[in-house]
This record gives sequence, C-alpha cells and structure tokens, in this order.
Amino acid sequence: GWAGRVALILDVGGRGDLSFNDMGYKGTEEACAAFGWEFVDIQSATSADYLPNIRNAARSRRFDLIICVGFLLADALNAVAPEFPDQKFAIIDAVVPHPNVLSIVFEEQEGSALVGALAGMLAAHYGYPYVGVVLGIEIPVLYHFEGGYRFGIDWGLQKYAQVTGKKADVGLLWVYTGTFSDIAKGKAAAEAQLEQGAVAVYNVAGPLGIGILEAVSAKLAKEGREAGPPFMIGVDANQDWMGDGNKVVASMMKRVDVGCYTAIQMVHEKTFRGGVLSLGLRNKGVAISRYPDLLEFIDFGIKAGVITEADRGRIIENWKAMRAAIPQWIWDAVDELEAKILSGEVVVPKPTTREEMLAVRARYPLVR
Amino acid sequence: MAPFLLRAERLTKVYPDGTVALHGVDLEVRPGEVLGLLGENGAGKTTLTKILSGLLPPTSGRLLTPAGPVRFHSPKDALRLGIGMVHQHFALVGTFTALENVALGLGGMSLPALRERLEALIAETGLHVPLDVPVEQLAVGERQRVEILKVLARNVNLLILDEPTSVLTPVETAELFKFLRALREKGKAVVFITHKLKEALAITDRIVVLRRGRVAGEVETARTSAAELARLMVGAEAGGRGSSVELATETPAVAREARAAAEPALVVEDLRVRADTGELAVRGLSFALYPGEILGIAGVEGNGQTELVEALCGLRPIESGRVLLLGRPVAGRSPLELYRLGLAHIPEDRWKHGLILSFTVMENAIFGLQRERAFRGPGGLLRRRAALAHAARLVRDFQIQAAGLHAPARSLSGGNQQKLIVGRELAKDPKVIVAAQPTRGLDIGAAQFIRELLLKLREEGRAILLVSADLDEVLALADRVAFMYEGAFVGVARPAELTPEAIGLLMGGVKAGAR
Amino acid sequence: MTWAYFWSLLSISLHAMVPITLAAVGEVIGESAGLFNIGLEGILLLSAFTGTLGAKAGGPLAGLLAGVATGLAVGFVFGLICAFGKGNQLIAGVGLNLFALGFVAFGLQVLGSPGFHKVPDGSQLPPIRTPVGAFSPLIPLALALPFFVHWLLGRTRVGLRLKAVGENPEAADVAGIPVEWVQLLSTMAGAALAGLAGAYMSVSWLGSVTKEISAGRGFIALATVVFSGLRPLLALAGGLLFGFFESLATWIQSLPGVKEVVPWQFIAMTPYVATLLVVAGVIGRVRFPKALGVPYRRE
Amino acid sequence: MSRLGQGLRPLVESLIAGLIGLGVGALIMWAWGYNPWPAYRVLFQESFGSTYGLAGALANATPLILTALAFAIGARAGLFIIGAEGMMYMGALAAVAASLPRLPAGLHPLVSLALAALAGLLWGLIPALLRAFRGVHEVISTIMFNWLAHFLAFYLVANVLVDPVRAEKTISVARTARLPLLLRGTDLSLGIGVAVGCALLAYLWLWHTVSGYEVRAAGANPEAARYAGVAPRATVLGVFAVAGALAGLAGAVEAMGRPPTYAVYSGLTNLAGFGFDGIGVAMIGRNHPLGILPAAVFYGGLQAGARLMQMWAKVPFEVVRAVQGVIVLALALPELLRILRRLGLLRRVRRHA
Ligand SMILES: Nc1ncnc2c1ncn2[C@@H]1O[C@H](COP(=O)(O)OP(=O)(O)OP(=O)(O)O)[C@@H](O)[C@H]1O
Ligand SMILES: Nc1ncnc2c1ncn2[C@@H]1O[C@H](COP(=O)(O)OP(=O)(O)OP(=O)(O)O)[C@@H](O)[C@H]1O
Ligand SMILES: [Mg+2]
Ligand SMILES: [Mg+2]
Repeated sequence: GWAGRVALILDVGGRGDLSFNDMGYKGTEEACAAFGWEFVDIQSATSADYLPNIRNAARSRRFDLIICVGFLLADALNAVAPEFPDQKFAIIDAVVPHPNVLSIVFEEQEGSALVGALAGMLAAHYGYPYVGVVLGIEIPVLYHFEGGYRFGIDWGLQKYAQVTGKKADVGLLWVYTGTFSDIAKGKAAAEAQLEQGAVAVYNVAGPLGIGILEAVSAKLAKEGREAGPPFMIGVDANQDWMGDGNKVVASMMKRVDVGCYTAIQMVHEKTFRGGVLSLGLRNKGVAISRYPDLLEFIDFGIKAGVITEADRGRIIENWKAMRAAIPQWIWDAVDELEAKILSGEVVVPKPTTREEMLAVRARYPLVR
Repeated sequence: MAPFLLRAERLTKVYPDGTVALHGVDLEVRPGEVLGLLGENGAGKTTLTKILSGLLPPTSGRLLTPAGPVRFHSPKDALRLGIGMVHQHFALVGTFTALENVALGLGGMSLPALRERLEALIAETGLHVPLDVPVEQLAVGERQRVEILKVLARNVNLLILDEPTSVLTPVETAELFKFLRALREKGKAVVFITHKLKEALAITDRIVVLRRGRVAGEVETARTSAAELARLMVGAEAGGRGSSVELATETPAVAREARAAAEPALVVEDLRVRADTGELAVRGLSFALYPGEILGIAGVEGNGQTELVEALCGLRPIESGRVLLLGRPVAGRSPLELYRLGLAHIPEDRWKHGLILSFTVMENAIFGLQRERAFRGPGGLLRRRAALAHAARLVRDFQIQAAGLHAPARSLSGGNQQKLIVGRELAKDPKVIVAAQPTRGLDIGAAQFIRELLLKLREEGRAILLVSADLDEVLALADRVAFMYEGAFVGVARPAELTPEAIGLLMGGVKAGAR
Repeated sequence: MTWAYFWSLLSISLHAMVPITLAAVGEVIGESAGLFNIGLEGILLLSAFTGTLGAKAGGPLAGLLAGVATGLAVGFVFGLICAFGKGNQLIAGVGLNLFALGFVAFGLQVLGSPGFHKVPDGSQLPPIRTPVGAFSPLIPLALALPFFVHWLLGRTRVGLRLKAVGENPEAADVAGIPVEWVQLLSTMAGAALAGLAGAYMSVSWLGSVTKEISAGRGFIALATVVFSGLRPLLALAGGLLFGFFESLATWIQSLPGVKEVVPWQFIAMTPYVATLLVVAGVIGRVRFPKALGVPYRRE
Repeated sequence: MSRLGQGLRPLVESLIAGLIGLGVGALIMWAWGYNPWPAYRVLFQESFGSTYGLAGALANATPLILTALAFAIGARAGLFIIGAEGMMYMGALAAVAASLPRLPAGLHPLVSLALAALAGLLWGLIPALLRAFRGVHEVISTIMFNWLAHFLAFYLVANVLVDPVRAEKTISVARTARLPLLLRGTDLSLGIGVAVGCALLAYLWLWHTVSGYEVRAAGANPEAARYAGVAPRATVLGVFAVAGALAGLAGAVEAMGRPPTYAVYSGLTNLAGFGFDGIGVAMIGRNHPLGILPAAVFYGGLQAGARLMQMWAKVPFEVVRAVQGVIVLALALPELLRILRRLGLLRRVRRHA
C-alpha cells in the first residue's frame, strides 16, 4: 500500500558525507514520510555503475520517480531517459534536456558569495592575513563555489573599507585536494592554511570537512580557546552544529534535500513536468545558515549518530555565543549582499568551464 | 641397562601425494652400536630416519623407548630424548655463521660459552670449520661439517647421519669414523646411512638394508660381504645389474691409454677466479684436456673446485688467465654460447643449476636446449611433440623413474633427478664434458650406470673433466688425476702410479716429490 | 617560513608518519619470520573501523585496544592460513584487502551514519600539548618502536630464531624451533602493530573513520618495508621521509602563488618521487629472507 | 599427477572457494539482520540469469581480464607487478588522446588501442629498468608509479584533455574510435573480444612458445634459467612491456567501449580499482590466462548483480566485495586439495608397489 515509489541513485561519493549525498537522502526520506512513498536508495561503486543503475531502475518499471543525485550521472541519464519516455526522472546539479527529466540546479555561487563576504570581513576585522578554502576534485560545480567565494571575499573587503575606512590586506588560500574521500588530506590542507593565518576555512569537499574541523579544533586547542576564530565554513548541509556549535561560523546550505523533496512532491501532486528547476537564494534552495536551520540539523546530526540529545542545549548556547561575538555590522553586511543579489543589483560570476574559471581567478586574484 | 635405545614397530609412511615410502618397517637401535642403513635411492632411508628424529610423523606404527611408547610432534621432542639427525640436504641458515647455526638449537647457553664448547668439539672431532663466516659462503663439505657439529654440540645419545660422507674426503671420513667409534665406546648409538659399501663395512656393527620401503635384510657386519649387501639392496629381480654391482664393489679395471690427440679440447692457462667471498679461490691453474681422455680432479672440497667448474662453464667471471674451449676463448661467453661450442656441464648442485623443480620432466628435458632448431618451431613456437619425444627417450635410455613425462621434477627421487640432468647434458652430443660430482648421492646402480656412460663417451673420443669427491670414482675412471689444493694443482699423475700414502699426502696438499 | 610554520609542518609530518611506520615495522617482524602480508591496507581499514567502535564504547584506550585486537585477530587468521595451512601468502593478503574494503564499507552502511563514523571528541585520544603544538602520544611510540624491534631482531635469541625461521624453516625445524608457531606469533605481532596504526588514524589522528580512510597507506607501508630491506630503522626513516614529503606537498600547495606556477598535481607527486629516488639512488638491491613468502612443508 | 587432475583441480578449488565466500557473505548479512537468500537469488538471477545480466557481467569482466593478465604474466615470471592500475590510467588517457586527430572509422579504434598499449608499456618502462638495472623491487616502484599515474592523470584530465564545456571529464572518444556495442541497451562492447583475444594469445605465448617457456623458467628458478641461456634483464623488460601493454588496453577498452561517456572522469571514478581487482581475478584464475576468463566473468558478474541486490534485497552492495575477499582468501588454502582428495577427484600417485 505505498502511494508511490522513488529510487534515489547516488554517485560514487555515496552516503555519509554529512553534506551533498546525505542531503539528497534526507529530502527524499522526508518526502516519502510525508506522502507515504516507498524509498529505495541505490549507491554506485564506480561511475561505470551509473548507466546500469539508472537503467535497472527504469527497466523494472516499478518507480514513479527516479532521482539521480549528482551531475556525474548526467550522461547516463541522458542515455537512458529517451529509452523510457514515460518514466519520470529528476537529476541534481545537471541539466538533462528530455521531456521526462526534471533538472534541478543550484546557484552555489550566490551562497558562496555570502560566506565569502563573511569570511573576508572576519579576516579584516580580526586582523587575519588570509581566508581559506579546501576543495575536492576539480569539477564545474566546484568552480561555482570557488568563483562565488572569490567574488564574496572581494565584496566583503570593500565593505570593510567602507565601514571602517581602513584598507585590509587579505589573501585567499585555496587547495584542490583531488579527493572527496581522503579526510587526512583535508585535515593537512586546513592545518597548513590555518597556520598561515586563515581566519576561516571553507569546506568545499564534502567529507573532508571532518578533517578540516579536526584541524580547526586542534588549532583552537593549541591556542587554548574553545570558540573560533579561526572557523570552518560548512557546505551543502548546515554543519554549524558540528564541533560543539562554536567552530563552524556558518554554512553555505545547498538544499539538495529541498530539491529532492520538491521533485517527489510534484510527482505526488501530479504536477511533474520536465525542465529546469533552478534553486537559489530566491527560493531558499541556497542560503547561509541561520538559527532555525541549526535546530533542524541538530536533529539530523543526532539521527546520524554523530551527536546525542544531551549535546543539543550546549551546542545551541555555544552557537549563539559564537555568532554574538561577531560584530552586528558584519551580519548586516551579509544580509545586504543577499538583498542586492536577490534584487539583481549584484550579479555573482558563475564560472562553469575552465576558461571562465581562469578568468574569475584573474579578476579576483586575492594574493597579498 | 635397556637392550635398546629406540625401537620402531611396523612403521608405514604414506606421503601426501600418495607415495608409500615405508611399509611396516621394524627397526631397533641398541646402545653402543653403529647401525648401518643401506638401500637404493628412494628405498626409504631418509624417510625412516626423518621419522626416528621426529621430523615426520609415521602414517601408522609406533616408536618405543625403554620408558615405553613415544610420539614425536617435532624434532624438539626427539632431541629431548637425545636423538639428533644430520640431514642429507643441509638444514643450515645460510646468512648465519656456523656459531649462530649451532646456537639456534641450544637454548640458554651464551655465544662465547658456546664458542669454547665448539672449538673443543672441533679439536676432538677434527671437523674443522670457520665459526664466523656466513655458512652460505662455505663449501659443501664444510657445510656438512657444520651440520654434524650442530648435532654433536647437543651431546645426543642417538646420532643419525644421512649420507654424511658423500661430501667428505677420505681424511675427513677417517676423522669422522674415529669420532663415531669414540661415541660407540661411550655407549651411544649411531645410525649411519651411506651408499658406499666400503664405509658401511668399515664402521658399522650391524646393517639393515631397505628395499622399496621394506626391510630387505639385517646382517651382522662381521658376517657379511659387499656382494651380499649389494644383492640385498638391488634384490633378486635386478638380475642383469648384478654384474655392474660387482664392478662397483671393487674398482673396475679400465684400459688407460690416453690417446695422443693433436689438439687439446680444453686449455686452461694461469687461470684465476674469485669466490663469492671475494678472495681468490683458483690461483693460477694451468692444464690441458685432450679428446678421448678423462681428467679427474680430486681434492678436499672447498679447494676451488666449485669455482673452477663455474668459471669453465660461464657461470662465474674469470679474474685473469686464459681458457680456450676447442680453440675459442671462454671468457665472457654465456653458458648457452659455450654449450653451442660443444660444452656440456653436469652441475654440482642439482637444485641450483640443474633443474626447475616445478617444471615437468618434459620441460626439464629440453632445459637449455629450448632454443635449438629441434624444439623451436617457426615464430618461436615450442615444438611440444618433439620435446615429449626427447623426454621419453631420456627416460628410457637412462632408466629414470618418474610418474610420467608431465610429473613435476620435484616428485622425482634425487637420484632420478640426477639421471635426468646427466641424460639431458649428454644428449647435447658435446665435445667437452665438465662433470661435477656426477654420482653424488646416487645408489650403486645409478652411479655405476653413469660411470660406464662416462667411459663410453671417452671411448667415443670426447674430452671429460671429472670433478668428484669420491676418490674411488676418480681413480677408477680418470686417465690422469689432478689433486687440487687451495686453488692450485699440487700434483698430476696416472692413477696406476699412485700409492695410497702418496694420495693421502697430495690430498693433504703436500706437493708430489716434496719430501 | 617562520618557526610557527616549521613546527606545524613538523607536526603534520610526524602525524602522517605514525601509521606508515607502525604498519611497516610490524610487517618487518612478520616478514623476518617469512610471512609476507600484503593485507596491511585491509588491517588499517578494519582496525580504524573497530577502533572507532571501541572508542565510542569505552574511550580512547578501548579504541586503541580494539584496533590492536583486530590486528591480532586478522594476524591469527592470516597465520592460520599461511603458517599452519601453508596457504599462499600473496593470495591471502589480497583477499584480506578486498574483504576489509567490503566489510568496513558495509559496516559503515549499516551502523547509523553510512560512509562515515565520528569518534566523539571525548573519546578521542587526548594529544600531548607542547608550546609548539599538540602531538599524538603515539608519535613518540612510533619513533621508539623501531629501535626496540631493531634490538629484538638483531641482538636477541628470539630475533635469531625468528630470522632463522624466515631464512630456512627446515633448519629451524630441525633445530627444534616450532616454525609454525614462531611464524604465527610474529605475523600476529606485526598485524597488531598495523591494527594500532589503524586505530590511531581514527581514534587519535583524524577523529573519525571513512570507508577509504586508509587511502593506500597500507601499500605505502609495504613499499617502506621493501625499501627498508627488513631493517626497522630504515623503515622508520622511510616512514619519516614519506610523511614529511606528503605533508610538504600539501603545504606547498596551500602557499599562495605556487599553484599558479606548478600545477598542484605535480607538487602532490613529490613524496612518491622522493621515495623512488632514495630507493633507486641510495638503497638499490635489498636482500630478503630466503623463505619469504614460501610456505614451509615438512613432507 | 594425471593431466586431467591438474586441469580439474584449480577449477574445483575455485568453485569450493566460491561457496565458502558466499557462505561467509551470508553469515555477515545474517549477522547484520539481512536475509541472505533473497539477496543471493537476486544477485545471481540478475548477473547470470538473463542475457541482459550476463551482458553486464561480461562488460565488467572486460577490463578485469586484461589487468588480471597483466598481473598473472608478471607472476609467472616471478615479478609481483601491482602497477596495472597506473598503466591502465595511462592507457585510457592515450586512447582518449587518440581521438584528437580525425581518422577513418575502420582504422581509428586500432590506432587508439595501439596507442593505449604503447602508453601502458612506456609507463611500465621505468619500474622495469629500475628492477633490471638497479634491482629496485617492483612492488615498491609500481606502487609509487601508481600514485604518480594517479596525479598525472588528474592533471591531464583537468588541464590537457579536459572537455572545454564540461571540466569534470576529458573530451569523449570520437564516434569513429568507439568499440561498437554488441548488445543494444547494455554496456557490453567489442572490448570483450579484445580481452578474450589477449587471454588466448597470452596462453599460447606462455605454454606454446620458447620465450614463454623461458619466462616461466626465469620465474621458477632464475639461477637455473640464467644457466639455460635466459637473459634475466631481457626477461624483466619483456614481461613488464607485455604487462604494461595489457593494462594499457584495459584502460582503453573502458574508455572506448563503456557507454555513455566514453571519457575519463576527473577523480578517475570510472577507472579506479580495475588494476587491483585484476589481482584478485588473477588469483581466482590461478594466474592462468584461461583460468582468468571465467574468474573475471564471475567477479564482474557479482559486481553487476550487486547493483540489483541492493535495489531489491536492500542489501548494501559492499557486502559483495567482502564475499569476493573471502573467496580469494579461501583460495589461498591448499587444504582445499584435501577436500578434493576425499571427493576422490584427484588420482593418487603411487611410486611403490
Ligand atoms: N616429501 C615427499 N613427498 C612424496 N614422496 C616422497 C617424499 N619424500 C620421499 N618421497 C618418496 O618416498 C620414497 C623414499 O624416499 P627416501 O628419501 O626415504 O629414500 P632414500 O632411501 O632416502 O633415497 P636416497 O638414497 O635417494 O636418499 C621415494 O620414492 C621418494 O620419492
Ligand atoms: N614433494 C615431493 N614429492 C615427491 N617426492 C619428493 C618430494 N620431495 C622430495 N621427494 C623425494 O623424496 C626423497 C627424499 O628426498 P631426499 O632428498 O631425502 O633424498 P633423495 O632426493 O632421494 O636424494 P638422493 O636420491 O640424492 O639420495 C627423494 O627421493 C626426493 O626426491
Ligand atoms: Mg635419502
Ligand atoms: Mg637421498
């Protein structure tokens, strides 16, 4: 007696990254709970599995919707979708132009710009020479993050100059670790950046965030402090709750869960149409983490068995204290940037090809 | 005092591969005796003794001591009861020194203390070995001595020796026998395996002959003869080979006119070769080997024979001097090239150079010949049919006992492994043959077979260099015997001209006519 | 680079050195006795996993012990198969790696949060705080252990017997040394150290386990063993060399302006190139126990 | 030992090992509260039970056959070459690069394969030389070269062969150079033909040619082989070359024959692992080219079936890796022979009586 059945096909990253993939899982799970659907999640050992996995699901003709999480599955879906014209598909992070495919893409650059601005102003305010970012494998989606981040930092530094009349000399430390799995690399990279004076390290490498947070904690412990600076900046999910609530200053939330939820909802309510669904600041598909998100994701953390109910209160207290310690004008500035992006007054660059990325790097070199 | 030290009752041994090595063998070892164990290759001597010394468990049957039945789970248990064995194939740690090797077995005792103990033992037994050189750098004979010392060091009261003399010189053998007699006086027992009837007759009190895993007979040494033993070993059905056995027991009289051939087949001039240790092992050797003659090289093992042979056969670089094979320089030529020039080599260490144990009889039969027209077809294809035919021929001509042409060489008895090598090398139709210890460890039948073969080849006008630790063999076969001592010849003579004491002196390194 | 930079680089290097050195030295013990276990990667993975569970259940020490126990267990199975069962060691090792890869990933799937398991901060091994930074207590251990093993193998009767078993098991057997037991125990000891290394990664170094946490370090350790020619001190040197260059690579990458000149991928190659150069240039041929990898049979 | 026995033994052994592996796998599932039987039913139905499934199995087997051969040939020569992984990367990238120029459809695949083989070969050259002339153990050098290949591939994917509009992958192999699919609606390509062909050639080489004989001799007893005129250095170089070429082809068939992308992903997510799985396959196939064929199909089949096992039995596919591990582990045990003997499957050798 299921109202419907959905297959969630993950890329090789698989679950447990506490970010991208887990977000897809979370949204699907919630939607299934809400609409009484059956939920089958399918992981891929190698990218050679993408095509068979999608095809197997479609051949079975048992799914009302097949969601592909990650642009890596785009080619495979592109091949399978026409084979099964009346099977409904959805894909995250890629545009697959078929009438039976809903392509859900995110404006990562917008959110990245916000955390970039935050990081830039933090560095200037606390007098740190650098802001940092640790990225995974060099792929277009990550270009969106890097591009937006660079833009945001630059914007934040100008803002700082406006507000204080002082010019801050802040540079960017960035690393593509080439892995989404070797958390040791994430830790080492973050340690290196923190040691050179990064006020915050932006995690754009899913699971490596675990290592990055380890590095931040170690650095703080070394300086005998509990709360940042230096901070980590979370990604995809709201990761503010990690590290006791006072080490992740904010998260660039990419609501993959919202995307999945919406797709299922559309099918459930018979409003599903192929096409592109773009989620950005506008429709809360991308956002900088705020208090309600914290509460929501503490539950997520408890469910994942990373923290326990007992930690809830302390984490919330720590988080509030951490945010309060940062001057209000910085938060106001972040809100201002968000407003300007929404109004279209500010347009954040969205590099997708290598050339475009190089151009953005040239435009915002951010070297001291 | 108990009438016996150790008694084996109805021992049967079936190896994992199904080989039945022993069927219900009874054996009793009494204190104060040297018990000889004879038998052809594969008769079961090693297997039996491996069981007595706890290395192998019997498939059925039991062992008794005066105290009652015993079950050995490992040599440790046997050693605890004072039973020690010197193995036919060395059981030494190559990278360890003699001292360390001995130390291995002995718990407790400190190395310095052990050193004194060993030096005393060496003095007592005359088994001289350097204590501080890794044994892998020692000559086979020296290693054998270390083996014996190893067991003696743990003053056992039953000492088992599996073919100990096959690598010892007469002098050393005599020394060893002296020591064995001493043991006997002390009321200890010795089990002594050999293929040399003379030795058996010389040292043992009682002899048990094994044939095909059964006791073929037990005799009082005093009341037997070489001929009787030989018959017991070979068995009635051996028929035709009886004569060859006779031949073996007293040294064959072979015509010895060295043919005056114009051209020497092998010329060695002032040859110098280094050992693995780096010091000179061959110091300025010169000799010529003529077609139709056998030049024997006698001498205590470890006097450079191994290095000499390896140098002649392209396995070891030549330090200086000249070696001409049929007029062509040997230096810098690979073994294969030398074979193409007409050289055959029967290697001293059958498992190192001779064979590939995991390869089949067929594959071993063409080993080294694989590139010959006969076996190499168009496009480098292997002519398997030809290879099989060749292997079959060897097996027939050399009476090799194997479970088939596709059986791994590992499954052959060492004697048969040796026959396979000899057969293969001689099938190369060589002009010059370098034979190192060609009959080591072979039973009379096999050994005699190979000796006769060498004589036949000589008759055919081939030149043969025979390096052997078996003095009788050299004297019986060679036209000229060269005595090698510390890398040089101390004398070259016709066997007929040699008196026993002269031989003794030469072996000992005293130059002929130097008195 | 200021001193602060130097110290932190040093700290990163030392932390990266620990798992490789521990695993490598352990393998040196096992290989000296003739057992060649290429399953190190698997042991690291398994014990990183069990270490996490242990730590969550009973604190850091329980975590480390769980890792060691896992090592012992795996070593026991491996020894059973290879020493007593006369199994093929390469095959067993490969099997071990495959099994661990699957088992840990599977385990992480079915335990709460798939693909990743955090060690609660309270259950992590507290580091030793020094003015120049925090160091894991296992660092001094990893630095000292090779010297101990060096002494053990080179100077003691135990070492003599162990090496005898590796060089010529028949000789050892004849000398009354229980070959199989010596091999079993040495390979278990070795695996236990690898297990400690694995637990260190999750309980002390990274504070969590992922399905690929070992990330090839087991193979690097293996390479280090070969590189060392079974000399524990050289194994330590290898571990340090590798740890240092690995960290240095990450460091250089994060220095502003470098990537623009040299692509990061090439910087990331330095540890491997360095190891190769040292081996090819300095070490060259190494001698291994004669019976290494060869099962010993009496019959 | 009868030849029949020798031929039969490894087969039966592998079967028994397979059963043991599946047994332990079942135990693991059961321990975590899954029901193994439906899981295995799906696993095998979907991998070997249908044409579609079998096609998946064969498609997975294709690169494994080649990497397994690369390892097995090394093993036969006494070399423990674990560098197939890196060689394979290089082969795949070479195959992609071969699509830069335009070539006629007939010729293009051949050129691409040749280039890939060459690339793999060259990548194996340095470890080979290090081994032959500096005595550097191949284990260490090939491990290092796997990592070097890993990063070099990352660089080439991201900077040199990168798809200008899709930075996450290289340019795709040209249509003219792709290996045609043998079965529409599956990902089984002509690559399987290449792989099987290579296996047969490898068998012929090792057991029916003189140089193959010498390679095996060098592996079994180098000392004696030298004495028999086998040049050790030449052997090392030759074997590395063949292994490298085979591994290179493995990468090529994957890049040229695996729909839909026909490219190499950054992160090498469509290549990583074939080299190491190849070792496992080689061992299940007893380092024998003809044994490797069924071994690879079985191994690849398990992986193919695992996809549906997780879908219908909801058992995480990783368990299949564990099963594969146990199978290999079990194969290490010669005791399996004893079992066979009890079954009376092996003729006994009697030298006496
Ligand atoms: N490990 C083994 N596996 C199978 N068969 C064996 C094994 N060891 C010995 N045999 C067989 O058992 C029989 C007896 O061998 P054994 O070594 O005891 O004979 P032997 O009297 O020592 O011969 P030799 O005089 O050549 O040393 C032979 O046929 C031999 O092939
Ligand atoms: N795995 C095996 N399978 C079959 N036979 C074996 C095996 N291992 C050893 N043998 C044979 O068992 C016997 C015992 O070996 P050992 O070395 O004691 O004597 P041997 O090889 O007969 O030596 P020799 O013939 O020179 O006296 C030998 O015949 C040997 O070839
Ligand atoms: Mg014997
Ligand atoms: Mg013998």
